[in-house]
Amino acid sequence: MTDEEPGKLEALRQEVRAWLKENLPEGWGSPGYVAPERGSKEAHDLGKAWQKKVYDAGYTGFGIPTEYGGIERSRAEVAVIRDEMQRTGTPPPAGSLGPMIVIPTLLRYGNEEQKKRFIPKILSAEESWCECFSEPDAGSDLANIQKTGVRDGDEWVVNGQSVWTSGSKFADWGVVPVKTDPNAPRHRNLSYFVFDCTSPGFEVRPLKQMTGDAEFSETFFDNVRIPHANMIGEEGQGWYVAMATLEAERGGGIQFVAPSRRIEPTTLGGVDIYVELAKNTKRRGKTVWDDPIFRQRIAQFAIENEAMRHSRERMRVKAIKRQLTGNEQSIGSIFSREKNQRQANMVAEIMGANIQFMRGDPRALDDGSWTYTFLRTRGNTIETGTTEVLRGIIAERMLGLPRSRQ
Amino acid sequence: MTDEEPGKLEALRQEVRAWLKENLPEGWGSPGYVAPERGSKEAHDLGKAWQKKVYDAGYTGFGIPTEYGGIERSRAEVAVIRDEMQRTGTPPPAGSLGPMIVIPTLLRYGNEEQKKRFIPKILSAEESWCECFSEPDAGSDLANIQKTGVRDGDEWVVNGQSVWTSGSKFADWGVVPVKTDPNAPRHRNLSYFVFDCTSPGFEVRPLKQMTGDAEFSETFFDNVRIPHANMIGEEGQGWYVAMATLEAERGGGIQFVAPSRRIEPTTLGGVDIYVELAKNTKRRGKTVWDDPIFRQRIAQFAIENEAMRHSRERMRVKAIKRQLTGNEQSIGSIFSREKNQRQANMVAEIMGANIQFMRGDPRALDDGSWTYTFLRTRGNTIETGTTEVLRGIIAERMLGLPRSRQ
Amino acid sequence: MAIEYGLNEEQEMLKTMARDFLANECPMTHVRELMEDDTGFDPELWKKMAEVGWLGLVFPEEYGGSGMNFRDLTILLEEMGRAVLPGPFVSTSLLVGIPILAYGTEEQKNEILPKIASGEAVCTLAALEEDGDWWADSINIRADYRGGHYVINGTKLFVPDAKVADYMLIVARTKRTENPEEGITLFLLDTKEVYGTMSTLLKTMDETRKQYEVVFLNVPISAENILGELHQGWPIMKQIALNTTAALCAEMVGAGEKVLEMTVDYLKERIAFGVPIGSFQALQHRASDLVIGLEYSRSLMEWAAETIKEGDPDAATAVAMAKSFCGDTCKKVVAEGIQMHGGIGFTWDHDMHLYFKRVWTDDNAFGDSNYHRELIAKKLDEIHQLAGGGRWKITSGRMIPMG
Amino acid sequence: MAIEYGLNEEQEMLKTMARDFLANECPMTHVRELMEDDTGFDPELWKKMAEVGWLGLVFPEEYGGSGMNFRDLTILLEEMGRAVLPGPFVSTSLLVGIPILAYGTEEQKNEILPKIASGEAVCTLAALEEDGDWWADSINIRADYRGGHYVINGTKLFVPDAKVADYMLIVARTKRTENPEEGITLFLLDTKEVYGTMSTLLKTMDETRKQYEVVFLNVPISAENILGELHQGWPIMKQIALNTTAALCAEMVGAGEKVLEMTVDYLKERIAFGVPIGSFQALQHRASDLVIGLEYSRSLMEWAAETIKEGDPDAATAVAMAKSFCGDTCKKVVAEGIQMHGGIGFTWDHDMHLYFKRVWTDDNAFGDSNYHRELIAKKLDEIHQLAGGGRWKITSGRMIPMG
Repeated sequence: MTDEEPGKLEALRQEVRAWLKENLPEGWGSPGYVAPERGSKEAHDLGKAWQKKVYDAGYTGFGIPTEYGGIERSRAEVAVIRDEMQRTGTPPPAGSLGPMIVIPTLLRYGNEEQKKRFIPKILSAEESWCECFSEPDAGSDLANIQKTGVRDGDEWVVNGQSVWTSGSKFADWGVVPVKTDPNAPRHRNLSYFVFDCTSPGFEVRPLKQMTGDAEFSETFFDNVRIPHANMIGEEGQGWYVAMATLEAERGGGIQFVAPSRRIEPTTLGGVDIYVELAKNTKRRGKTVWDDPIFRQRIAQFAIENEAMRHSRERMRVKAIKRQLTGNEQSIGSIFSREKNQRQANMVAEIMGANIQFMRGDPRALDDGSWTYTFLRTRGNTIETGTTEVLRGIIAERMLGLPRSRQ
Repeated sequence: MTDEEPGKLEALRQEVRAWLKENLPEGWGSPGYVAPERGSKEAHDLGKAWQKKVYDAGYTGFGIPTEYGGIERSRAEVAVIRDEMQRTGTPPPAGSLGPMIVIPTLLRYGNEEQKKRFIPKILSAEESWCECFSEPDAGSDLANIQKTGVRDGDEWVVNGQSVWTSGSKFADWGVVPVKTDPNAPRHRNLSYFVFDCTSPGFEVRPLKQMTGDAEFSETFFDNVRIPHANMIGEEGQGWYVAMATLEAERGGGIQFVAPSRRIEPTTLGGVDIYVELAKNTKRRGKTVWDDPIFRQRIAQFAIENEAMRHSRERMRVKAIKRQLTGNEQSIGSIFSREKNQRQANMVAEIMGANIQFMRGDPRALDDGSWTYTFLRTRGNTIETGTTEVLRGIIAERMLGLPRSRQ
Repeated sequence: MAIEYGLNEEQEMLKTMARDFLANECPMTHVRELMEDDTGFDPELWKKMAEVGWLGLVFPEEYGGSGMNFRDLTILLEEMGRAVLPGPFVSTSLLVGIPILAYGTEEQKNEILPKIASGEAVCTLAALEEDGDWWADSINIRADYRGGHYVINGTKLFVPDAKVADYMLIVARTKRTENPEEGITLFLLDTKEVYGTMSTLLKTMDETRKQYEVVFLNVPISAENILGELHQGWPIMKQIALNTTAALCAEMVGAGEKVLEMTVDYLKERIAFGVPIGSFQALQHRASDLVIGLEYSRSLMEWAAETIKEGDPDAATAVAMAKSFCGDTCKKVVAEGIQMHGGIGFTWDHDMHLYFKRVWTDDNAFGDSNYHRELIAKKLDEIHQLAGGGRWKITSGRMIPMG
Repeated sequence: MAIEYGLNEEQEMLKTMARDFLANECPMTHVRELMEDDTGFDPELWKKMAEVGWLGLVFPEEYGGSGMNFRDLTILLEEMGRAVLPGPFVSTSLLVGIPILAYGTEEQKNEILPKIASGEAVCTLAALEEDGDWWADSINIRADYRGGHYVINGTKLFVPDAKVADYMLIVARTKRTENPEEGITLFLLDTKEVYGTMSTLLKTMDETRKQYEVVFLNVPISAENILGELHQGWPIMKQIALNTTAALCAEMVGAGEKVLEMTVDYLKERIAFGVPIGSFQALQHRASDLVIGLEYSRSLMEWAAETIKEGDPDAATAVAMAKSFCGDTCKKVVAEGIQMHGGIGFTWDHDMHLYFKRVWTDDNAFGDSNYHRELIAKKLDEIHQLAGGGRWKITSGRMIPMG
């Protein structure tokens, strides 16, 4: 964080705060406010509209070249904006996949035309995206993809199936790796495409999770025709492009975290909500916070959150020095996702009987979002590559241990 | 436990108690008493003499046929005797290997002559034993043993080396699996012998552990001649005999644990010494027991100890019903040995700075035996087959999972 | 009497029969149908359970029961855990039936137990209130004596199976003194005979177990309907908790063992990177850890069940130990079950999440693992005090045994 | 000023130089020789450390120092951890040198700092007493004012390197009030000038770090030798603890990383069942867990070092977080290091146990992982109170942000 004129930053802070007051959905954050159901079209539209507002106000799109619609801000400004947004709480963006994984992939492997066509509309939330990666028989083994693509003139005819497609229900565009050369060896037989979700033959069936929501889908490609111009990277290079997508996904938005110099006294290393929850929950006459076992568990998460913050910064500096291989993201990915689960377990133990209340029950705290998180985090250590696969990456690619069974 | 006349048992209890008073080494258990150094000849001789006394008094040798020197007692009697011994604390026996692993092996694979020759002198502690199993290049992989045995008339000429030989410094006899047919396939190429430790060519070099003691040795076989009559089981059957030895060792004396009906109020599930330690240790003005985190850690061990007690009983009943495969011992072996380590870690954290004191420092609690245990338990999860090997046994032999790399 | 480890022949038969019965009468497809139902109750299935003698399993024959014991009952519970059985079995048997058998008047027993055994009467317990907290101080719903009978007012929460209950055991406060455990009374309400109760289904995580809010508005109840003594309900409540906790341990162990079996099967079938994933050593070792955890869970659970069967003074300790260990272990088992199944284990259509939710709900009921571990810590303290400072003393740099 | 993540060029050089220096001047064979020695002190090696500028690393040049900063110092500590370096470096630099620089009079600084930098003066701190407990209440050794000077009487324990110390900083009680943190004074004793101290080597686990009992019998010391103010020693002591704790974190991380490297090398070399054991997936995953733990240990440790370097108000929090996490992690790393080495890692002749003992000793010093985690819990509480109950409130079933 550079030493900028503090007055300027404070003005920005006031500006953002006023803007938020003006622009947040009516009643947002107040006890009476009822958010649209998670995963519903209403929630999607709200998120989309919100994301567009934020972009139009110049409060997102940082770190992207301006010729693709990016917005220039100093790191200090970004930190102020992010902090104000977090402090207030904002609607979840619709389709975070576009900014999180499609943009980095396009920036690395897309041609100029593709970048100009797609990135600006991702930033402005005019188009949202889905990711058709996992297949029923190729969960964590991306090289084993069975979807086939056959060239027909200027188009590819794609057939096959995906599971765990995220964001697909309302997506406008998708990314998909396809086997285009069945005779080529592993890692050389795939090509990577972006495709229009309104293409004939593309079908989406919601896939319900243990949370009761259908956040993911199964998707079917039945002779879907994709123009050759939509191939990202070279023919046969699809595995590498897909890995770039996964790396971006596993990195979980490292690029969006602005550094802050001090521990935020207001967020207590990110555990303030747990402290509050523990202090507001009584068990046999005492608050849960009075139980040193929970107090220390919460403290442990404060420690781990700070550790993650500083590790991300270390990685950022290493990236600038070009000392990263890309495999390091596995570290943060494993740790943060397992931490999410452990945190959710702790919340469930703090809340006791009340963790049972699901969305829709008037007694559910925050309309059941704590319970939703408790259940949802079970998937965290599976999606975008299981933690088992990532541990293998660390062992083999970072430590150079001999390959285990493959 | 059968319902015996309580008066009879009480009389036995008094008898044992009086006997102990009479026969324990002078000053035993009193603050001024200095035990011989662990691993020294004095300690060995003391243990040997003690074991003989106990045997002569009829307080050990249970469950062994009387024709081999065993002593008959009801389970209730055994429980009373064991309880009184534990309550008072007795010198460690010298060479527990004989009763623990050699007798079960002989009972299963020895011929009548061998059983009559060796078992009585093990029970009476006249002869103590060592176990030459691990080799420098075959730690947990018993089938890979490199010691060779070549038949020469009525004798076998054995060459090779062992590490981690326990009990060897003062042992009279040893057990050793030897490769007697280099052309036979794995698991069919070994034979198993008992041998006289005074045989020419057998050499023992102490192997110092991280505790600073040399409880184990390296042993060398340089043309050691072993009579063919000392082969236990058939020629080529050595791997199976050795597995029986290991099973006995991993079972860790399951057969010696007598069941007790009630939780012993005096031993608090075996954690009474930790409660006492925590109550006697102050940290920043409060006892460690006042810290709920330690209190619950100790409680967890009480729970685990009771769990182990009941599991052993379950196994015993299953054994009677012939429902055991032998692989179940891996469960108790892993759990108890890892528990030992966790317990020792907890003790170290309870004692704080004082865990540093080693034997010989006047400030060392119990002459450093707590610190010794802390360091010694590091080996628990390695010796007699690493916990990794045992987890593989559970996975492959109990769960039937496909063999991993071998 | 010795603890009986493992099962005798009769118990083996009971177990086999129970597994077959549940596989036939309540397969997973039916569980999912009942999840969709607001009551989760299938009168047909209930009738069949009565016919095979489960509903009065531990009642003497004079009350229409099968005369079996508590350990036998936990064998059923294990199987019900394996089957994630919905419906009011725990409510009826553990929360109400056994307490009536133990504490009821001859009249109460004669009236209700045969109805339970025959499947005519479904029962439940209304104990927890707004804070969902399991201790006497939270019992605030009032039963006031007015005009010759008691009048109950207030709200109970987390009442299982309230909608289908014919009898409801209500834990109410009849007196407030210094000691919150005094002045609590249990009332046995015949729900068909009174007005003024209103049950609302709660939207809770484990949809195989329906829970309700029950509001009592001037509900009259006669002193004859008190179970046990006036003001002396809490000790009964504690015994109910003890029995039920032991039963829930059996249910958790049953669920955990089933999850392990499903997971091991999946590890053998599922191919990744060209081989069955069960050949990956990391997964093998983790599966082995679950075997270890379940062995000790079962050991403690069986011990706990035996102590209850025997009325052993160690029962409180045994049950607390079992609950703490089974809860920790089974929560780990279901989490690992999902993880090792990968994506499929996270879907609604796969059964893993039913076990996950059941186990977490069971762990929470009547105090979770942490609570029960703390009970053991308190017990250790107590014994240590009683023994006059324990049998060890640290003196002159030695820890030495006393007397 | 921003936190500097990673090393700049100068620091990279320092690190490389330090690793080479220690490999050449104090290889493991020499470490083992020094373990056998009662002082663990090698004057030759000490002299060479002075020559390369380590002993006055953070002192300004006017005191013969190298003018480098605290973060640079922790780089040395990391390397010393990798080398399990014996001798009085921590005692001299962290426990005494830096405090004199920060709190000493100009006279004290002029007298002692150049001697430390040149290797002439070895120093140590006598803080802990019989109970080995790290808090002000345990400081009971007396310094009484009699006849124009102070007279020290009592026993100190766990005093590192006492036998070779030329200066000893003594934490003594000069006044007893309600508040145990008041009335503590630090005295800087020139050991060559007085009689009446007697040092006895303790037999402790980590033989690379010699610790002593030191008995003071009517040891006279003048008021000029007070470091800081009379009765006001404890705040200085806390700062010493903070600095040293950060340094020990660096040492633990260095040791942990070295153990991981040794273990990975062994996993590649050791053949079992016909293949390198490093190809076993279970061991691979466990090795990966150590990588993860060490990444976050290093992140917190570097942050802690930066906050000390900068005099940042977050230093106390950063150091407590680092100590708690590094302690937990590095204890796990050394345990796994031994386990993955199998039998050989358990022998005296293998170096694993030296790291094991060093890490446990470091974790214990100035409060272990549990203690520091509790400090963070207290800090969370404090901040929550300060913020007037935090920035979230639970109202009407929602947790909502405040203002």
